[in-house]
Amino acid sequence: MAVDQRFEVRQETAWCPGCGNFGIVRAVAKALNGLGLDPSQVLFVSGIGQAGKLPHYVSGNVLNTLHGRTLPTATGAKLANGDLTVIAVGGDGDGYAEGGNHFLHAIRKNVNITYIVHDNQVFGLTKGQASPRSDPGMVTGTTPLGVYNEPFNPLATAMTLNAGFVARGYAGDQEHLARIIQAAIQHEGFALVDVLQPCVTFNRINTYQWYRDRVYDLDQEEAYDRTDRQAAWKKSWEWGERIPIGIFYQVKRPTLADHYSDILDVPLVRQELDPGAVEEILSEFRIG
Amino acid sequence: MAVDQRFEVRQETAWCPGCGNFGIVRAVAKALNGLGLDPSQVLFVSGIGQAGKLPHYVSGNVLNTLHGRTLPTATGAKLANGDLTVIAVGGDGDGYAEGGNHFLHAIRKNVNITYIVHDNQVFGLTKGQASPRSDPGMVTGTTPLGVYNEPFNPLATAMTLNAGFVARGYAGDQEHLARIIQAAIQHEGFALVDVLQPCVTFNRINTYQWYRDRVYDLDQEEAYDRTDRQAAWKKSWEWGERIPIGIFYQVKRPTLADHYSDILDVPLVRQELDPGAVEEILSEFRIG
Amino acid sequence: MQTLNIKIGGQAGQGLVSIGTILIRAATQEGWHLFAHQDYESRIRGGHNFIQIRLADRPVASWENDLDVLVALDEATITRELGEVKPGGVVIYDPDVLGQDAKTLVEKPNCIGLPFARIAEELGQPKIMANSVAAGAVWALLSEEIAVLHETLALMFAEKGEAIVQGNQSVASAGFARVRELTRERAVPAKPQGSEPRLVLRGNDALPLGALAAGVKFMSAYPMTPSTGVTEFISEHGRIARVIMEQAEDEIAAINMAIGASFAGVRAMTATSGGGFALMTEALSFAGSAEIPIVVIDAMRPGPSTGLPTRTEQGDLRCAVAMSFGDFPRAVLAPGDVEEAFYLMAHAFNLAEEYQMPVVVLSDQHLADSYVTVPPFDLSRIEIKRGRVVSCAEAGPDYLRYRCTDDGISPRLYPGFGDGLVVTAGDEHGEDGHLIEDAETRRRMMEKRMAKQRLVEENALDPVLCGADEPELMLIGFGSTKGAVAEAVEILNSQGCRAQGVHLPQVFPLPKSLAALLQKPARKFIVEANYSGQLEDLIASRFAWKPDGSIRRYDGRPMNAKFILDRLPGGVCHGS
Amino acid sequence: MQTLNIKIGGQAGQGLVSIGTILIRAATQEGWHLFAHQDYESRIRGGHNFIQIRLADRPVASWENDLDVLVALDEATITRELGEVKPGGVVIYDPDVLGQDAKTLVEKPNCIGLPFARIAEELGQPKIMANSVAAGAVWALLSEEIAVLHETLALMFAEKGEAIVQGNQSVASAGFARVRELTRERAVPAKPQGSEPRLVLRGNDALPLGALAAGVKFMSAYPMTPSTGVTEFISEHGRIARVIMEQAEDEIAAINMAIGASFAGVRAMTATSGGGFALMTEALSFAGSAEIPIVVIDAMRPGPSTGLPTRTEQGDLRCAVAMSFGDFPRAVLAPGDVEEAFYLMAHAFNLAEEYQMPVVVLSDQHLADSYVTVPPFDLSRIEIKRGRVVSCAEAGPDYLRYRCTDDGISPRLYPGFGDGLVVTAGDEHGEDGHLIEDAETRRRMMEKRMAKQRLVEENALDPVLCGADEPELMLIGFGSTKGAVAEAVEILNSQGCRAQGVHLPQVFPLPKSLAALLQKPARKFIVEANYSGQLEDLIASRFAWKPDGSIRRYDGRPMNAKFILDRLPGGVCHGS
Ligand SMILES: Cc1ncc(C[n+]2csc(CCOP(=O)(O)OP(=O)(O)O)c2C)c(N)n1
Ligand SMILES: Cc1ncc(C[n+]2csc(CCOP(=O)(O)OP(=O)(O)O)c2C)c(N)n1
Ligand code: SF4
Ligand code: SF4
Ligand SMILES: [Mg+2]
Ligand SMILES: [Mg+2]
Repeated sequence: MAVDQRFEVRQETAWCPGCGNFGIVRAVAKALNGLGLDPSQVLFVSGIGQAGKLPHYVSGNVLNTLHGRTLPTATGAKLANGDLTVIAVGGDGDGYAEGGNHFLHAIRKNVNITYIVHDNQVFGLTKGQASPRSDPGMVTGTTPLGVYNEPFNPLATAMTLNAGFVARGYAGDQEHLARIIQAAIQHEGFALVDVLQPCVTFNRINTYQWYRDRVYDLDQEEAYDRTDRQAAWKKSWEWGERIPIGIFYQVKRPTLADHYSDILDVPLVRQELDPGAVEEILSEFRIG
Repeated sequence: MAVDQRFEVRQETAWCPGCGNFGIVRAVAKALNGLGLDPSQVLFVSGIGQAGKLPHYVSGNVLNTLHGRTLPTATGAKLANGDLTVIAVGGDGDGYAEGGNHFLHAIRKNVNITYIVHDNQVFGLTKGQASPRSDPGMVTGTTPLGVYNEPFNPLATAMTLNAGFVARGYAGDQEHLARIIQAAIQHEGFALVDVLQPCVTFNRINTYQWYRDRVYDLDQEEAYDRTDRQAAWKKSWEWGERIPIGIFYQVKRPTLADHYSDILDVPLVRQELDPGAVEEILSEFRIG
Repeated sequence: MQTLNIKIGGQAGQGLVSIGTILIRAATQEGWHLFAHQDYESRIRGGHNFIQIRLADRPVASWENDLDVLVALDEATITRELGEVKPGGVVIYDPDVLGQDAKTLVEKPNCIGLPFARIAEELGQPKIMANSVAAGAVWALLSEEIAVLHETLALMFAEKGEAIVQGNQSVASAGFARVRELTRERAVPAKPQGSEPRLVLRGNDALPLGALAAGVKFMSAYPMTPSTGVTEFISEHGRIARVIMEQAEDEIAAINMAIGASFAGVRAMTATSGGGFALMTEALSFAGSAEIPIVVIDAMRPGPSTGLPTRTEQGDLRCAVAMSFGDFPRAVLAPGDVEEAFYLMAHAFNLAEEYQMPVVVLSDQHLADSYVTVPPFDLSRIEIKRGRVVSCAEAGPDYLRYRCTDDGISPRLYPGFGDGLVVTAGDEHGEDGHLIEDAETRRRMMEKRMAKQRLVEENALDPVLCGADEPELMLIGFGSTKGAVAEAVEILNSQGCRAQGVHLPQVFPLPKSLAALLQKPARKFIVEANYSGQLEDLIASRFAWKPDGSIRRYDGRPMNAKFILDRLPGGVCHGS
Repeated sequence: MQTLNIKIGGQAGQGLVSIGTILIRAATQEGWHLFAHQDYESRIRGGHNFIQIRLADRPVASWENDLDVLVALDEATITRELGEVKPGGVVIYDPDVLGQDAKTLVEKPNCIGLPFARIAEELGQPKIMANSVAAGAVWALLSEEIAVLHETLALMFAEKGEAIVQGNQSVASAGFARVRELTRERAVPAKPQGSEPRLVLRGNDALPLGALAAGVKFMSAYPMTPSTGVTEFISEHGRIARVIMEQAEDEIAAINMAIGASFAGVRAMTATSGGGFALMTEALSFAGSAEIPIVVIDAMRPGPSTGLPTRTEQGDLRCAVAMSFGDFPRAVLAPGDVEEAFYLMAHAFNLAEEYQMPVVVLSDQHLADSYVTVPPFDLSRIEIKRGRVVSCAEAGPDYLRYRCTDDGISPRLYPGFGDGLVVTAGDEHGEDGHLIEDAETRRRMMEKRMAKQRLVEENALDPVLCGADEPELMLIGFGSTKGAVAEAVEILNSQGCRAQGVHLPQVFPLPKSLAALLQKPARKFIVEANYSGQLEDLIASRFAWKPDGSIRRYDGRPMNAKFILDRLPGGVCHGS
């Protein structure tokens, strides 16, 4: 990784000591420094939640929007200025509960952004209620008899929507996570990085220890072919004794910007505004 | 199919002559008549769109709610009165665009309802714009250069969310569709029936003829095992020369009502309301 | 004033709009001014719809009840609308679609049976050309010459090739000849004076045109009647205008996408109606807090809920003004006609960017779908004011997105356009955009944002007045009632009643100048198309004032002068 | 009145709430009345929070500024809050957490260093029992006996076993002994009279309790501060009360699920805040149109947008009243304290079902999170009125869900409870619930629905008055300012100013009886916790009236009497 250190991590945060979020923010900074990017050319778009605070703790432009609305907001920003490196960040509640519909459709649009989900399997900021990622049986303030909903599998869902880049990281392995984030940023198109993130306050099931005992790097599997969607989908269901991390699936698909290539030859934000340009269209309505 | 004819189809509709919706409404009536149900014990919950009008054209109770909100509304109604047979009905725009998030989470909850989607691959009522189901290249009022988004695969998505019943019908084959709807109603848990529905006005690609040339019944495939999720997921991607219809996947999972079984021993709607019942809880707050 | 009202009724899918469009274009070419409104059901085929065209020898901005010409493509047009025909008015119907009862109804003078489709087919043309037969038939009541109609058909069908043009012209001639023959004794109206070029267009054309003239670069929307026209207009012309119009999965995504684009530095908008507008509430509040410009068109239709999707109402005013948890600055504009729609739409972008806030433009189905002839727009009147923007050079590394200034407006930097970082949040934040918790910063930021609201109020658009200067009767309205009020006022004045019309192109914040008008000694009525008197409440809450009476319509149908005049209490005017 | 203000400050996660709860329960047991409010940040650990308890020898409903006791678990409590301590007040701090500068600040008489955690550990107990050390320390300033505190600890920790109980008691004794020793010359306050049983609870307890008493059977919600307490309360007690509380994927799903359940015939509700409330706008309009009862709690926090998630404000009033595209009937209630919260919540369900409409109950963080002692609720006052419901027998096959009646209320049938079919739609519909397009039915249905709004207005809850009957000064407020206004009024009257407090438990529709109050010759001020004067606007729009002045708070902190009195212009009262 390069030596450039333009992306700094802020010391003061509103996170609990020991939170997995620290590993994520450091991995993000490491990845961006490694890519030699300039903070003024990077835009973080985040939602509301503990995860959504990340952009406030690392160098870059910040659009800290509403709970669940990271992806459409990031899509709009990227279409307006394709020169920006756009990174959307949010929690699992933000992305898979409130923002579930946008998750489906942002993937379908295949806009060239990186989406990092802090997957702590709870609603952290609102004090530990079940998220779509909570393991069945987990007792929370809204599930006194334990979680009963089928857990949401973001990787399998992303692949079902034909996302071009689907990966999982682990907040406890910053080096690996930074590498994955770099690959995600370099991928042209929508890139999902779901990050297993211990929440030391509310999640007493999926702890650092729990993950340490289970997590392994997909790259260690000789035969694994990350271009085989069917196999990757199957792989994504491995969640128990062993939990794979790494890039599950990667293919190149045309991006949303490709569809608009004739308009986007110059980024929208750099185009001139000229009332006169409407003359041609007006003529359709002119009579006489 | 039994001879009972309590479910009648209304003559007057607001649909275009020749619309695939007619096949669907007739199949629905046939299925319900075949099951010997009583219209007063059936509740249709529908959204807004041409499809959402269906409940107005067949006997039964009707809760014609908002665009995209069929599934949570149906979920609430079913939890309140489990004695009702609840059938949610809507279009592909209703269910997979505006209602996409509910689609994900209603499946996760596995409430015992049947969900029929009139999949005409366009927004019919608003005059033919692209839906998440439109085939790439389709020119519509909002996609003058053709649809470019990855089409949404509802069957694969439902299976990825581990829906217990995932089927596809075809509006042009009422007998087959009625059988599938019956199986869906009889399935305990969330049952998706995506129905290929020609829209004779706006969809010039996926016409009756187009479907007739392609559609085949899964049951004709000897080796097909509808309990093998992996295989079913793969099957759901067959969309071209040949298009399978039938029940893709079926397994039994605990339903939402099972989780609440101690509360739902009597349907909520038949339970007494008694202010005195709160006394026990109040005592927690009493001092002295 | 010479006016002529033509109504064409039929089922959805029968080509009403085609016939209407042919006639509208031809009549405009001929020199007529016109206003044409549409009435349709929430379905794609069948039902009963109409388009009603009012021709006049000077500009008109509303519709009239009594018909000079009724064209019936279906039976319902006869059974339901025959009573609206003036004595002496002409009815042209297709005998092939009438049942026996309806046939009896048209056994009257001035009722002309014309089997439109059959005529087309007899001439060897496809059935669909029935539209041109009907247009030709109507034209015979307007002109002794078919030339202009032929010209119009040639222009409209040019893209489809010569054969189609000629086919249409030949069947139009047939319809024309037939009616001319049967109405030979009837004089055609005098050809109107003046042939300066005109635009003929609907609100749903003028609004997106205004946006394009203002340099909108990004739109995202989810279809919803009656706003869909705006969306499809931008889609259709996106390539020419170099604008992206991206269909969203829902309205929440739509507005948030637009907010993202605006944050990045482009002019961005969305358009929606009723329920879709409601779904945008939270994001509007975000734009208010984060100070991101955004323009939202809400094309109103009768609520609550899905209501009557294809009809008209002004029932979203209250929520456009109030929708928010917490207070934030905003403006709500309400153009009254096609011209105002064009210029106000451009103004909306200036407001949004100068004050870095959301601006709502209220349209409604009546404005959206009604055609009107107007003088060509003057593009030199469109001034693009992007507000306080920091250039790359100025934006040092210590840039503060929410720097407190005297007027509450902080200089904007587009992210990536300088060394400075742009930090934005919907949580309460400090000048640097990072989250804060303390009471003092919170107070300061609320005051900073709301200072802008005061500025917006000071610069609010003044009421647009018509009629008498020292009125005894005042009619106050907003949005698409403008034309109806103006015509009512004109009629009242012609009857000796000193009436004045007050149209409010900006409904929030209301201009202070309205206070003076409200103090005039006239009797004042508020005219609005909703049940509860939303404009009345708004004025009442601002000026602690109540009108002498109110005229409200809430059946989904558009106002016109007659509706208003019928509801004015007798003796309200000394003059009358 | 004897009152005593205790503030306990520290970081999130340090156990403030535990210490507070111990003291609140023990003090109540001892016979104190109390009001305790909480102040916390939008984070889980760290930052600076406090809980402030006001003890009094008679009921109190608001907080006071000057502290008798300050307990500092962190440094910020000393650096930020020391100035609030009264002359003679006592400070108890943990010397182990103070830096050098802070240590200098507490080098004063009446400042007692007490290493809470260290003391617990020295006694062989876990660190977490620092809470009981602190509670014991404070108790020493309240009582000469530790018995009641020990009892309280025994009750609170009973479930955890005898060892834990004894551990807590022993460390509490240590804290108690230490402080007693150092403050021996200081008199403890007289033990308050009266020992009748009391409830001690927060708004977030009273609201769900009211709902349960009213027989709510279904709730769906998505967590959002400060409403989450309601949601978790129903979840926690769901099994006992036989209520389903289903967490939804978002607020849109939440309200629609509840609507579905209500349609099926059960009492149903949801609870949310700010942005979540905004997302429910469309569904609220649907409930209005389809005439489905629904109760929505909106626990307000400072907006716009995410704002200050854990603070208080009354900035959602305008949108609660206005949120809607189109007009539909509704009621908005705004309980002012815990007792009112309980009874109004039950009333809300009656309103919703009697008028078949949405009812919004406005709470806010101050009401939601503040503890208060109240007499036990009288469950016999809870009457369940389910409105006009058709029995199975009556519901023939010709049942019409939207039958037009004189008062606009159509008899309800729960689907499946009779032969009749229940047909409901958010599109405009006829009496049978099927979709319509015609103007006449539309008009009739609007009038039918809005007739209910008039009834709701006629039966609106009257203002709750306190203070002088023939006032020279009137303070008007709603919701959680009730206690602050009442106390300000009491103080003014004690100073010879004839002041009256007017609390509005129902803010929409406003009761007609308010008109008479507004006409009284007093000078009138509106007190509200928002920037723009939302209550003022509402009253102005209803009664075309403006107050003499307004007192507003918008920094996210709760009102109290001092805040109000400080802002009353001098000489406003002849008496003062
Ligand atoms: C519309 C809306 N609903 C609810 C909330 C309250 N809320 C804030 S954060 C959050 C969930 C946080 O969970 P997640 O997204 O997983 O983030 P985490 O805190 O776990 O990192 C919720 C429900 C909100 N701010 N806005
Ligand atoms: C919130 C909201 N957004 C948009 C609409 C407008 N609308 C009505 S139907 C429809 C789409 C219809 O498509 P689909 O659900 O596929 O039904 P179809 O008409 O094709 O059967 C839309 C966008 C609406 N009624 N409500
Ligand atoms: S609550 Fe959990 S996710 Fe949030 S900061 Fe604390 S440990 Fe991290
Ligand atoms: S528009 Fe299409 S889907 Fe709608 S009724 Fe007509 S044919 Fe059917
Ligand atoms: Mg989380
Ligand atoms: Mg469709």
